[in-house]
Amino acid sequence: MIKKIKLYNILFVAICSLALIITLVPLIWILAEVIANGISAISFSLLTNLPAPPGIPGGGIGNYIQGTIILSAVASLIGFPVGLLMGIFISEYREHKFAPVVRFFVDVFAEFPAIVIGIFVYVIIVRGDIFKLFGINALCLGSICIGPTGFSAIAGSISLALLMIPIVTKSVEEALNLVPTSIKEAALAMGMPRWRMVLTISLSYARGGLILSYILALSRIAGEAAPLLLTVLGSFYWFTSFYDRIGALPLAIFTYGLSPYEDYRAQAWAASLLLILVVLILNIALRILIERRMIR
Amino acid sequence: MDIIIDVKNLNAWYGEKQVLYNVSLQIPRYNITAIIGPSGCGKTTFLRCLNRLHELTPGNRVEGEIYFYGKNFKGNIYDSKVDPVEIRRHMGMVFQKPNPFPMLSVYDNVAIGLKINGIRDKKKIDEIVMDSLKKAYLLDEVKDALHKSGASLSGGQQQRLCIARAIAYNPEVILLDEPTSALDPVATSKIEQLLVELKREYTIVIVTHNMQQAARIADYTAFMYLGKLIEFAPTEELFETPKNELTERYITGKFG
Amino acid sequence: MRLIDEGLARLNSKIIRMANLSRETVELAVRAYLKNERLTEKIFNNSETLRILQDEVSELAVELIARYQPVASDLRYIKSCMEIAYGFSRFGRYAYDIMQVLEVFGDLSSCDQTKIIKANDIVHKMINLSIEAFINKDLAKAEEVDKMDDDIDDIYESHLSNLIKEKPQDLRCAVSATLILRYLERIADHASYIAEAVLYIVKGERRPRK
Amino acid sequence: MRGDKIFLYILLFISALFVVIVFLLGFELYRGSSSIFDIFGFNFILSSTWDPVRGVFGIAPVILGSFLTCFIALILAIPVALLTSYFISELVPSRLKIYITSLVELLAAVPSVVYGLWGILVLVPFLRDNIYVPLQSAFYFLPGFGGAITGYGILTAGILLAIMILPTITSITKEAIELLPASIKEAAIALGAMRYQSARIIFTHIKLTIIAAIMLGFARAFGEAMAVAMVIGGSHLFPNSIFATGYTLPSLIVNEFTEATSPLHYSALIAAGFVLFVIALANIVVARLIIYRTTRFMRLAI
Repeated sequence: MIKKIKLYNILFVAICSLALIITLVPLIWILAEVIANGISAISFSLLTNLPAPPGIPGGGIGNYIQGTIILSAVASLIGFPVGLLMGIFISEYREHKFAPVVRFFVDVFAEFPAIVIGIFVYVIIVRGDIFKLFGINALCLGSICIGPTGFSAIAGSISLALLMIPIVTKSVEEALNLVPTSIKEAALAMGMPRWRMVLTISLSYARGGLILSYILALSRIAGEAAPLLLTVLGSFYWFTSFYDRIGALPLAIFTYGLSPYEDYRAQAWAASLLLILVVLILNIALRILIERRMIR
Repeated sequence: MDIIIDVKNLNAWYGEKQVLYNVSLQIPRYNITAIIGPSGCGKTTFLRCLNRLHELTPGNRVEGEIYFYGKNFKGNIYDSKVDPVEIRRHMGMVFQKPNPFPMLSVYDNVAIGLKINGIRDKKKIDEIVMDSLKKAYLLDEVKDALHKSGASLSGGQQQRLCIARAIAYNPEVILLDEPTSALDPVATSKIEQLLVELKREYTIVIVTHNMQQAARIADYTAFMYLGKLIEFAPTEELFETPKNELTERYITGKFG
Repeated sequence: MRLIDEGLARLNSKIIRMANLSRETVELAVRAYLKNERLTEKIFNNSETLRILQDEVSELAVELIARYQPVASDLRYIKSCMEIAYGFSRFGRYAYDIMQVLEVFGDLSSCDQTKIIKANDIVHKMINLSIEAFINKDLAKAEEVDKMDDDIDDIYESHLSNLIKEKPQDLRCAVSATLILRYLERIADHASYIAEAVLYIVKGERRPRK
Repeated sequence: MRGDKIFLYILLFISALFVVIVFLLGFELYRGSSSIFDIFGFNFILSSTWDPVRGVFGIAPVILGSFLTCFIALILAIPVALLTSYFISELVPSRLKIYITSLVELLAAVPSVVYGLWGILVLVPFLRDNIYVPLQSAFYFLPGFGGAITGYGILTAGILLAIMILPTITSITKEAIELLPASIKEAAIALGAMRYQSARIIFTHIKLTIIAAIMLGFARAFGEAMAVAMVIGGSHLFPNSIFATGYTLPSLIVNEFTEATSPLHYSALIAAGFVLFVIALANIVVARLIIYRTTRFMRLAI
C-alpha cells in the first residue's frame, strides 16, 4: 500500500517535470530556429537596404526597422503619457468613486484581441467614421485639417498606442502603489499641494517602476502585427510622411513568411531575430535592473 | 500665557469610528508641549489634526475649531476659506519612522521645502540648507555626504535630516510624532537635546509614548485617554501631582 | 504588580521598623527621666540603628528613582519616605539628648515633673498618630497631629515665660526641665512634619510652614 | 487648492476619454457591421456561404473553426499548464524558481508573428511528416481521418495556440497557488498527503481562479490573429477531417482585409470582428470579475 503511494508520488513529480519540459521545449525550439536561420541571413546590407524583388540579391529590411522604430516612438509619445496619467489616477486617487470603474475598463481593455483594436482604428481613423459621426468629412483648425488618414503611419501609431495604454496604466499603478504612505505624507506635511507631491515625490520615488512599465509596454507593441495590418498595411519604401503607409518588422515577417521565395523567408527569419533580440534584451535588462534593485 | 494654537472642541473620526472627543487645548508659544497616552488614545490623530493631515485619508473627518496665531496667519485653520496646503507650510512635521526622500540627496531633502515655498535663489537656498543642517546638529556629520541619498544615513541621522527638512522652510510650529521610537538611546538623546535647543525659535508639539521623554523635555504635558484629553498641565505638575486619577494610574504604570 | 512595587514595599517596611524603634526609644528616654533608670547604652544603640536605617532608606530611595524613574504618587511617596526617615532618626537623636541631660544632672526624680509628663502625653500621642497616619495614609489623623503641635508649643513657651517671671528655686530642676521640654518640642515638630508628608503623599499638597 | 483641482480634472478627463473610447470601440464596430446585420440578420452567423463575388456572407464555419481551435488548444494546454504551475510554485527550489519563471514569461513575450513564422516553416512540415501522415496511414479507415494532408489546418492552429496560451494559464495559476495561505498547503501535508494529493487539495482551493485563467487563455487564443492566419490554411467550408483547413474569426479578418473587394465585404469582415469582440468581451469580463473576487478573498485570507 505505502509502496504504491510512493510510486504514485514519484510518478506525479515525473509528470510535473515533463509538463515543464513540454512548456519549455517550444521556446527553446523557436529560439534555436530563429537564431540559426536568422544569423545565417543577417548582414549589414540586409539591415540597411530597401527590399528587392525575389531572386535579386542585395534586398534588405532597413525600411521595416525604420518603420518599427518610428511607429513605436510615436505610439510611445501618445500611449505612455496617457497610460501614466491614468495609472496616477487609479493609484493616487484610488478613493475617487470613478477609479474602480477606470481600473475595470483598463483590465478588460488589456485583454482585448489586438485585431479588434486594429479594426476599431481602421473604422474610425483610416476610414474616418469618427468624422462622419459628427457629420463632417474632416476636422479643420485653421489651415490644418485632420480627416480620414487612409492606411498610414499615424493610424498604425494610434493603434499601437491604444494597445500600450492599458499595459502602462496597470504597471504604473503597481509601481505607484509601492510608494510608502510615509513618504507621501512627509511631502504633504511640508505644504506641498497634492498634484505636486504626485508629480515630484511619487513619480521620482517610483521612477524605476515607471521605466519598467514603459519597457514592458514597448516590448509588447514592437512585435505586434495584427493591428498594423489593418491600419498601415505595410510598405516597401522608406518612411515619407505620417499620412503614408510605412513598413514594420512584424508585417514583413508575416508577408515574407507566407511567400514561397527562399530569400524572403530567410529575411523573415532575420527580422524575427531582430524582434526577439529586442524583446530579449529589454527583458534581460529589466531583470538585471530588478536584481540590482535599481528598480523598486 | 502666549498661546499659538488654541484647539476648541475638536472631534475626529476615522471612517465611522470616532477617535477624538471634544478636545480643547491651548498650546503656548516657544514651548515644548508633549502629548502622552496609551496607544490608540488618539494622540497621533490629534497631532495630525493640527496640520490638517488627518482629513487626507479617505473617509476621515474632523469637526471643531483650531485657532492658529502665527505671524502670517491668524484664525481658524478649519475655516472653509482656508487652504490646508498653506497651513501646512506654517508647520513642520517629523514622523515616527525617519522618512527622508530616498531618491533625493541629503541636500535636496532639505532644499525641496524651500523650492515649494518659491525660493529660487541658489545662494539663498544654499545658505538656508546649511543653516538648517547645522541647527539639526547634522552638518558636521554629513558635510562630506551632502550629495548621497538621504536613505544612506543612519537612523538617527535620518531623523535629524527630517528635522532639518522640517525647519528649513521656517515654520512656526514643529509637530513630531514619536520621533525617537525607532532610534537607540544615543540617537534619542541627541534629538532630545536638539528639540530643547529648537524651542527658542519654534513651538514644538511632540507625541510620545515614552513618558520619561516627555518628563525630560516638555514644558507642558497633555495626557489623553480613549480619545479624550484627560489632563493638561505644566510637566512637573503633571508628573508630580497629577489631578486626575486616570493620569495617576497611567503614568505610574498601574493601568490595566 | 509592578516592578517598583517590590522596592516600595521594602521601603515601607524599613520606615515601619524605624517608626517602632524610634517610638520605643523616645518612650525609654522619658521613662528613664521619670523613674531615674540608667538606659544610656540602650538608647545610644537604638539611636545609632535609626541613623543607619535612615541611610539605608536614602540609598534605597535613590536606587528606586534611578531604576524606575517614578512619577506622581510613587515619586511623592519615595520623596516623603526620605523626609520621614530623617524625622524618625531625629526622634532617636533627641531621645539620646534627653539621656545626656540625665547623665549631666544625675537623678531628677525629685524635681517637679508635671509639665514634662503633660508634654510627654501629647508627644506620645503625636508620635503614635503620625505613625498611624503614615501607615494608613490617614489624613484625619495627620490633621490632629498638626493641631497637637500647637499645644506642645504652648506648653514650652509658657514654661519659658514662667521661668523668667518667677525665679526658680532649684536651678538644676529648672534647666533640665527646660532642656527636656525643648527636646520634646522638637520631637513634636518632627512628628508634625511626618504628618505633613502624609498629606503630601496622598494629595500632593504642602501646608505652608509656620 | 486650485492646482489640485485642475490636476484631478486632467486625470479625470483623460480617464473618461479612455472609457469613452472603449464604448466607442464597441459602438463603431457595431455601426461598421450594421449593414451586414441589416441584410443577413442572424443568417450571417448561421449560414455557411461566404461568397464575396456574389455578395453573400455567412460565417458559421468560421465561428465553428474559432471554437474548434480554441477547444483543441485548451485541451492540450490546461493539463500541461496546471502541472507546470504546480511544479514551479511547489517543487522547484526557490533559487531556480526565478529563472524558470522568467523563461515561462519569455514564452509570452515572443511576438505572435514569430510564432506564426516558426509555425509555418517548422511546425507545419514537422507535424505533416512525423505525425499526420503516420496517423492517417494507421487510421485511414476511420471517419474523420481522410482528406488531403497539407500540414496546415485547424489541428495545427490548435497546437500552436496551445503553446501560446501555456504561459497565460501557467502564470495566473502559479500566482494563485503562491497567494494561497501556507496554512492550507501545510494542512494538506500535515494530513500526510502525498504530492499528488496535496496538488489536488491546492487545485480545489483555487478552482475559481483556474476557471478564470482558462477563460483568459481562451480569450487570448480566440483573439489571436497572425499566428493562426499563417498556419490554418484558410477555408470557408465546414471541416470534414481532423486534418482539414479552416478559418478562425481573426485569421479570416487578417487574410481577407487587405484584399477586400467591396464595401460590403469590408462590412462583413468588420461584422466578424464585432462577433469576435462580443464573445471575447463576455469572456474577459467574467474572468476579470472572478479574479477580482478571488484575489480579494485570498488577500483577506492571508
